[in-house]
Amino acid sequence: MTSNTIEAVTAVPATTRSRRSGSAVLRSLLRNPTAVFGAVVVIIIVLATLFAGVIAPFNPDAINLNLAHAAPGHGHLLGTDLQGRDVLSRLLYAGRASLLIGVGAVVVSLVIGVPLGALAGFFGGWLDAIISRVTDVVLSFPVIVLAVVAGAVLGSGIWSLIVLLGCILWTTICRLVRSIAIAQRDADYVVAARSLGASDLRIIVKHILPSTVGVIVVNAVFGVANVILIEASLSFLGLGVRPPTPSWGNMLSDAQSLGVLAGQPWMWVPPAATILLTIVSINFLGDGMQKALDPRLRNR
Amino acid sequence: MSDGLLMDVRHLHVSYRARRGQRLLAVDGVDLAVGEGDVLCIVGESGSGKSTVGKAMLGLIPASGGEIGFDGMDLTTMGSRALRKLRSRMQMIFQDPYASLDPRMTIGEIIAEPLTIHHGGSLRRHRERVLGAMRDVGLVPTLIDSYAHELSGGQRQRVGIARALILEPALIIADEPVAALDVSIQAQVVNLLQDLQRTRRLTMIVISHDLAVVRHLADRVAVMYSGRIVEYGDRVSIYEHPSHPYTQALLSAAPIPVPEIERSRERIVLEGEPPSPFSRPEGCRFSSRCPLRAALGNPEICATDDPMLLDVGDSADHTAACHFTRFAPTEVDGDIASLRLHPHDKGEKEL
Amino acid sequence: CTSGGGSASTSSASAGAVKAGTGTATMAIFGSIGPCLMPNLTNNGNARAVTQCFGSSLLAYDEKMDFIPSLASKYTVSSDGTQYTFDLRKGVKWSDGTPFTADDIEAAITAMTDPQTTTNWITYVSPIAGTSDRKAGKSATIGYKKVDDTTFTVTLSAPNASFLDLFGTQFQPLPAHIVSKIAPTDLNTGTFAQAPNVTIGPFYMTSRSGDDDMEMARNPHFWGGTVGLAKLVVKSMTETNGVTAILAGEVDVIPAESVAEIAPSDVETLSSNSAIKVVKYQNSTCQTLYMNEHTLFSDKRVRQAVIYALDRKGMIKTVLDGDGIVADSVYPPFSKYYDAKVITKYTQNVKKAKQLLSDAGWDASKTVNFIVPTGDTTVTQASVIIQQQLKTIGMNVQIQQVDNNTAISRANQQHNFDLTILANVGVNNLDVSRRFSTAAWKTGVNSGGYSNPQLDQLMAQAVTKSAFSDQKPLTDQIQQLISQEVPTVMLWYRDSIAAVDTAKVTNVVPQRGGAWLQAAKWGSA
Amino acid sequence: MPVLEVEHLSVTFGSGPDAVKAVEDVSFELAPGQTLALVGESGSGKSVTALAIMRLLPQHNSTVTGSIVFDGKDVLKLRRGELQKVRGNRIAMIYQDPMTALNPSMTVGAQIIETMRSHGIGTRADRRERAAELLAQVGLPDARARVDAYPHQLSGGMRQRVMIAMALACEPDIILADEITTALDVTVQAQILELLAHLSKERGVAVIFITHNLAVVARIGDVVQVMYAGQVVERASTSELLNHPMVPYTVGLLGSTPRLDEDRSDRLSTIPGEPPNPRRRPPGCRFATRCRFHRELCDAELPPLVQAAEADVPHEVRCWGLVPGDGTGWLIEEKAGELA
Amino acid sequence: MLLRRILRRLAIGVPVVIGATVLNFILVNAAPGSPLNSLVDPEAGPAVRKQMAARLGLDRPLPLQYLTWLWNAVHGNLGFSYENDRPVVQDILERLPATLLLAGTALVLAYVVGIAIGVIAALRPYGRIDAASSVVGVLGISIPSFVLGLLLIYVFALKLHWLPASGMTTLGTTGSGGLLQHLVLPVVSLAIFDLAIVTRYTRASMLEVLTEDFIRTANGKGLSATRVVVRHALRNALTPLVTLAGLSLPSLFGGAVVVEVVFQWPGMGQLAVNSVLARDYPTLLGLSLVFSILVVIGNLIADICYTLLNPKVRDD
Ligand SMILES: Nc1ncnc2c1ncn2[C@@H]1O[C@H](COP(=O)(O)OP(=O)(O)OP(=O)(O)O)[C@@H](O)[C@H]1O
Ligand SMILES: Nc1ncnc2c1ncn2[C@@H]1O[C@H](COP(=O)(O)OP(=O)(O)OP(=O)(O)O)[C@@H](O)[C@H]1O
Ligand SMILES: [Mg+2]
Ligand SMILES: [Mg+2]
Repeated sequence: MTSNTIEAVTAVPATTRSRRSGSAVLRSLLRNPTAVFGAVVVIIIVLATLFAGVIAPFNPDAINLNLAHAAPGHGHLLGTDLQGRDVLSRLLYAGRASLLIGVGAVVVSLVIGVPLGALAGFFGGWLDAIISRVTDVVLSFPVIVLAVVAGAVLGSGIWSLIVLLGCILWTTICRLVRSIAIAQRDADYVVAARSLGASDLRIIVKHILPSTVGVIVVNAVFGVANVILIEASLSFLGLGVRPPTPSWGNMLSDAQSLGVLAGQPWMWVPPAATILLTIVSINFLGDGMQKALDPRLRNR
Repeated sequence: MSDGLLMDVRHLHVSYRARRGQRLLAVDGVDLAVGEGDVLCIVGESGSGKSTVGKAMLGLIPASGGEIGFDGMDLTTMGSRALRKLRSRMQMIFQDPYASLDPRMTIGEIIAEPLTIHHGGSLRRHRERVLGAMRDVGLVPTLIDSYAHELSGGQRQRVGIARALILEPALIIADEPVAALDVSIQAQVVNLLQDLQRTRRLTMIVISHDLAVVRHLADRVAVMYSGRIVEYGDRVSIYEHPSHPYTQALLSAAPIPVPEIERSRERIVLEGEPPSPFSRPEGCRFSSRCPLRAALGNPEICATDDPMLLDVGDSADHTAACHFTRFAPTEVDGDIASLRLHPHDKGEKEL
Repeated sequence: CTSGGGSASTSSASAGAVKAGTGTATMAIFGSIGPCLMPNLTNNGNARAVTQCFGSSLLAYDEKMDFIPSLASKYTVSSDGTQYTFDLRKGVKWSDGTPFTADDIEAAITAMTDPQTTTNWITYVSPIAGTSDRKAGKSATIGYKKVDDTTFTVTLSAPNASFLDLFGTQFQPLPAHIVSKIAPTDLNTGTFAQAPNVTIGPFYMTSRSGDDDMEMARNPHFWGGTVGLAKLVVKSMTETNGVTAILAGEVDVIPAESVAEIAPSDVETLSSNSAIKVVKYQNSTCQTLYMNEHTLFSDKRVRQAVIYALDRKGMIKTVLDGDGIVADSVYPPFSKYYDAKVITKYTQNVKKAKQLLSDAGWDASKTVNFIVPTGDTTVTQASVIIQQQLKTIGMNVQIQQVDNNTAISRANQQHNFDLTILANVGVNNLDVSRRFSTAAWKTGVNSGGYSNPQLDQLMAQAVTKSAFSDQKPLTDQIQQLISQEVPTVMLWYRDSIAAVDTAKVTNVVPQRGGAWLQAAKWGSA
Repeated sequence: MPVLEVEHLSVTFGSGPDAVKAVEDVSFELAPGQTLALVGESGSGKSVTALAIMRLLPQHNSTVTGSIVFDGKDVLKLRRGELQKVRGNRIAMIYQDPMTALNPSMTVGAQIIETMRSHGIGTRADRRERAAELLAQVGLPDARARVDAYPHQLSGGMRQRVMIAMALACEPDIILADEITTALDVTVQAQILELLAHLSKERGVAVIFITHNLAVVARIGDVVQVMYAGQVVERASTSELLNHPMVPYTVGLLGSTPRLDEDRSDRLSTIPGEPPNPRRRPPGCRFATRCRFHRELCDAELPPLVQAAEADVPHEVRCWGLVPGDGTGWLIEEKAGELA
Repeated sequence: MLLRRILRRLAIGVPVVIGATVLNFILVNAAPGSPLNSLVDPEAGPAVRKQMAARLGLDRPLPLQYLTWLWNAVHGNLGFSYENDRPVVQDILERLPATLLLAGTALVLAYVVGIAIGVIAALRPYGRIDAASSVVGVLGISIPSFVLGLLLIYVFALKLHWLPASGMTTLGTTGSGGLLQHLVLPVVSLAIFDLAIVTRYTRASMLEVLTEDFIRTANGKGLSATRVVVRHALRNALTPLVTLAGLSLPSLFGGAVVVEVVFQWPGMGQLAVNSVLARDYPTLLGLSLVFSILVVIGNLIADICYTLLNPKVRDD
């Protein structure tokens, strides 16, 4: 209801500083220590993977059958894997695939889910009914079936994984956006916009969608983390990124043999730790972003 | 006062789809005519359909019956595209200034939105006009990049007004424009509305339940009860000679900041609740709570016949929908007649 | 009348030392077992370990891969190589006490050739006259004749060199007194098929729920001597779980008999546990890299370049942890047909590989689409090595991992690949035409479509010879030609690796060739 | 003997530079049967004062100092168990927003009964009966059936009445009514004011009535206390204060209220500007920046709350212009001419 | 009222179920590969292949195959599994309880424990328990379930010998021998992700509800702290969680696939993997039927809970 508490009496700061939202978002982020931590780590990881070519001590695909599954040492900082490839180099390159899939799949899911959710929520009626049923159908689909089929039809490349996971994950975002759209479609400021003569499209784009941004960001962040994990699970079932391309998931899936798990931890601990660190950082960043993107929370 | 009719509403019916497929008849046959440059205030019971009438007049909710004439055109038969165009000529000011401003847009963007909708372009292109509008409503230009939550209530309402004015509309409908505001700000906004109305010869329809504010703003007043207009007239007639028993009850219940008057004033206390909008009684909607009817010994006609708006007779177009109101001054029991609000007399008597 | 076979006295399966204990053992099978446990009729590779416990064959192999008696005490072959007469061991009984007779042989042949049953092992009996027609639904008399209760004769439509390898050592009789009462449609899937409780092997099934908790009890009438274990439990699980389970003491035996095997990386883990004995033995399953003749590999030099590019020894060392041997010949080294003298042995030689490629005018810009089936980690690991090693000679190989089913379709039906890896489950047998004959491109597993009329002819000839001395010159030519032509790159013969919890089960000694578990000899510790 | 004595009550939210002093040094007492009206605009600290008395302010970010003596004990020092016995039972509060102050997932009856049960009033059956009676008492039509209604099934006015019934359930000594009529129709408002007046008259219930509507105060208050920016700026009996407002803020407030009983004058008089940011309140008079009469002193030093010099009845004011003394009291002279 | 709501929900479910099976059928058929590949040995030759295809009805046009399946399914007959050659119904019924047990226990664990931790964390925000729970929460959403599962097996089964490594019952025992011990590790691996999410949501939801005015009202009435938290705060905080729970069900079934493989749990997850890999169409369609019905039922239950928790919805 009317929150005539703090805001109502807060005198207006005579603002002269730049209020462009881009820089305001950034400033708010920078003021949030956990978000800064998250951002720094994410940036480091992204840079490390982007410049893997420069940093990595070895060619990630180069096998060395004479130095297979060697413990750290021998010039291999993190040891080698089952085919004698340098774990550190692979770890660096693996970030490319994992992050690309994570971000890519989330982008696909947003591209599908956001408009559908907004349309369903805003217009309701039969459109909503159809979209909701389709969502149910997709939700009731075992990921594994799609993974196999997509792997067989499209090939288990990075791009097909992106499309595949995007096509599965849009349902969550669709539902979320839909529920927000339902809540917002009768909000006063939407009625206000309509009374100004705004078309439905404009209302959706200018008013409904911006109000979903916070949720979308959080969900997207979770989504990236989730996709990295799903890719790992698919790799475990042999359906992940195609070798020899490394991904954190398929590196990790080497641990599916007990021998590696117990005896050769250098093969799976680094990717596991990297996934953990990445997801934690992305989460921190996401929380910060959510705050920063909402002008009402930004300066708290 | 009026040169011609700008808004001419006839037999307006509006219904909402309610639960279980029922239809809720929120507005049940309303006729209103507003002349150019006039200020019409709609008062009435909460839930009587005031806001609904306002929204329907702007075409924000579809009318289920009747005609809404605006400057000679009928809004009810108009296509949505044409209607959207027409919106530039009629604007709305909302009750809750905070809720009606998109929290993610800056003040500048909000005020510029009507321009961008109807003329394209972005805030940058319309900056000058936006600043002009802000000046007009007394907002300092530095606020242009602020967000709604950073503003005070009065400033927020000014933003809403600036947004409504920027296209220089012919008609403004304000739904409870000051209800959410602080006492000291309320006066500022009321003054602002009044000034703007006068300098621009705006036609205004103000919906409010604050009878004091209405008395300050209105040229004409419509009193609504349960989806209908029960009394209509110019300000003076309504406040000096309220005819409908509901109007009388309303005026008697509104407080006045003078303890001596307040403590001794007798109020008409209404028993019960207004009829459900799903099932309204056959006859007069007010009959079950009507003190006049009780005083008259519950005449049958009130329960069987729905009264029409009829001339009260004391001035031009002062009408009321009551079977007995025309007789009230003469035939009604003295008790009720004395309840009529003549605060000055009464206050002076007490003092 | 030429005759082969051995005397009834050298019974290999019986072991007098075994005492009838009361012990139970649990055996893990990797992968699903499928419903049908009828010998000859099950279509599931993983079921073999179980059906072996239920059945016995007519003949068996000894260490030198020569035939020795089993259910049959003796066999004779007619001089034209078309008539085989078997003398059955006397006094053999089914687990319910019913005597074993030649009728049980007929029952099994009839069941397999009934048009309403399906079997992958039709080749066991298809050399017998009339079987193909019967299977195709035409009325036909089958070349089977019962001489008396313990003697029968089968007539082949043509001489067949691998008949004894298949019919002799793989085919198993079915109990006529039971099977005759089962409708043909139920033979694959009926109650009896799913849980055969009358068997001739060391165990018969007592209870079964789905894939799990199959329980077998000792066959009191087992012809091969006393069965050591009173009870044998079978459970299907994945590799990791099997290894975990045996370490956790939940499983006692992992018999290297399923399609998937103990991962090399787990061998060390298992060995480090003192109670667990890891048993390795050679196996005839050949992991093969197929090259598609119809796309990029029609040139022999290119195929040779591929084999020169690969370090198969290195692969075996890393991928199999050394537990395997390089496949030089179509015949595994322990086969009697194997002859090291006639074959070309390839070792990695990158320079030569490059030379061959450039001689062949290889277009380095071409991408080679390498279809790799998932499921077996040794294959996926090897594929990466292959890709890298081919890269060093300038072949741009792109791996595409697909599930096994897709891989099979693409290799055998659609021929839509450039390179692929598939396993050839070997049977000791001189006939390799399904892998290399021109016709087998469409009908067999000559997935790359290699075609060589000379080889076709040699293979066709060899099949008709029944005496080893007649066969040898031909098989020598066959293996020589194949090793020169490199129609496929045979990567390795992988050792089968079994694991036994010696604290629970004793005397698990699988036989070479991967054929026999010899579960009858197992005892409880 | 007052039932409630509030002395030097201050409430601060947060700490450090962003701390908000919501209530500053507020003292007052309340006699049985008395109605104290707290007026002032939004954010002036009215609700916080009431919540402090109930000890309902969020513990983690608020600091309360001073004392609130009820029944011989300082409420601020009560332990949780003792506090539970006072709350709802001896002191009851009716909250500002009836839309959100009721639990949406419980029937209103259950919410009323719950109060009685937690204070051990009546038997199970009694309580239900009494809940229905209470609802009838506050004028809820069809009260017996409404016991089982959920809040969303009632209109705003009905919900407000349910809140009142809930507050009355344990027959408290003090009722704190926080803007209970703001959301209501004038006709319903009238009913509720009537009910409260009745309670204080008949049962001697003391009421703190919070509002920003001076017209409502005229009807209900015995004493009016005007708050501005966390402080009491003026206090007097209702008729004294409304008839002879002294502090410029109160005067402005009255002046800007449109009056039902007067036909429109040309413009409403207004108070320019807005209240100070609570985080950065000026050191001097809080109203100084908006005050037509302000002088240097006002910016420099905070005026004390003192008895107005020229009033013959109790009338406390906080304004340098009204304090007689060196260089102060300039309004006393002007007052007669300017403000009346 | 409620009944009508349920019936309507179920009616809405019909197209979902049909849609799911159609989509499934189209997709598996779009993929290369054939059930014959795993049924017929490649070396057995085309004749055997053809015979098998005819036997399974694979030689008929696809739409006809699907319609036949649907027709039979409507009559309660889900056909015979190609792989197992048993009635699909039997296969599924054998495995459904295992999966329901696993997923159900995980769901209960995730929600009961998650809600409990979330509430405690919300009552003392930024306290020690809150911090600990958020660390666990972060771990929970960052570790793939198969890694966690294997680690758990390694530690608790192989090193400590506290719990069995795999399977659902102890071998050789009948009935539910050792079921509880077998359940622990898989359930933990499966539940941890949802537990983390639920904790997070509960905490947020509780923090929000605790600032609501009606909580202040409840405190102002002199209720005990427990009553305020449980009766007033928790109940209202649960509403958003119900929606979440409705979404959890399908995702738990999805997650169960991996966990079932890791722990050798004889549930539908493994069946699903196997049937896809083997292109066992009848089993696959049967499973997709069951999954979609479970989703519909999950939605329905969530909807009913939502209705029960939220009197506002109940009226509409
Ligand atoms: N969107 C809607 N859907 C269904 N019913 C509605 C809707 N909006 C309003 N109503 C109902 O229509 C009737 C008239 O509502 P309206 O908002 O016009 O009243 P009002 O006179 O403006 O009241 P208030 O003074 O409280 O603002 C009421 O009974 C209300 O409950
Ligand atoms: N929980 C809180 N945390 C921080 N600041 C608060 C809190 N509650 C109130 N305040 C601040 O305390 C000040 C006084 O608020 P209060 O609610 O008492 O105002 P009020 O006089 O009741 O106003 P209204 O008429 O709007 O109800 C305001 O500045 C408000 O922002
Ligand atoms: Mg309204
Ligand atoms: Mg307040």
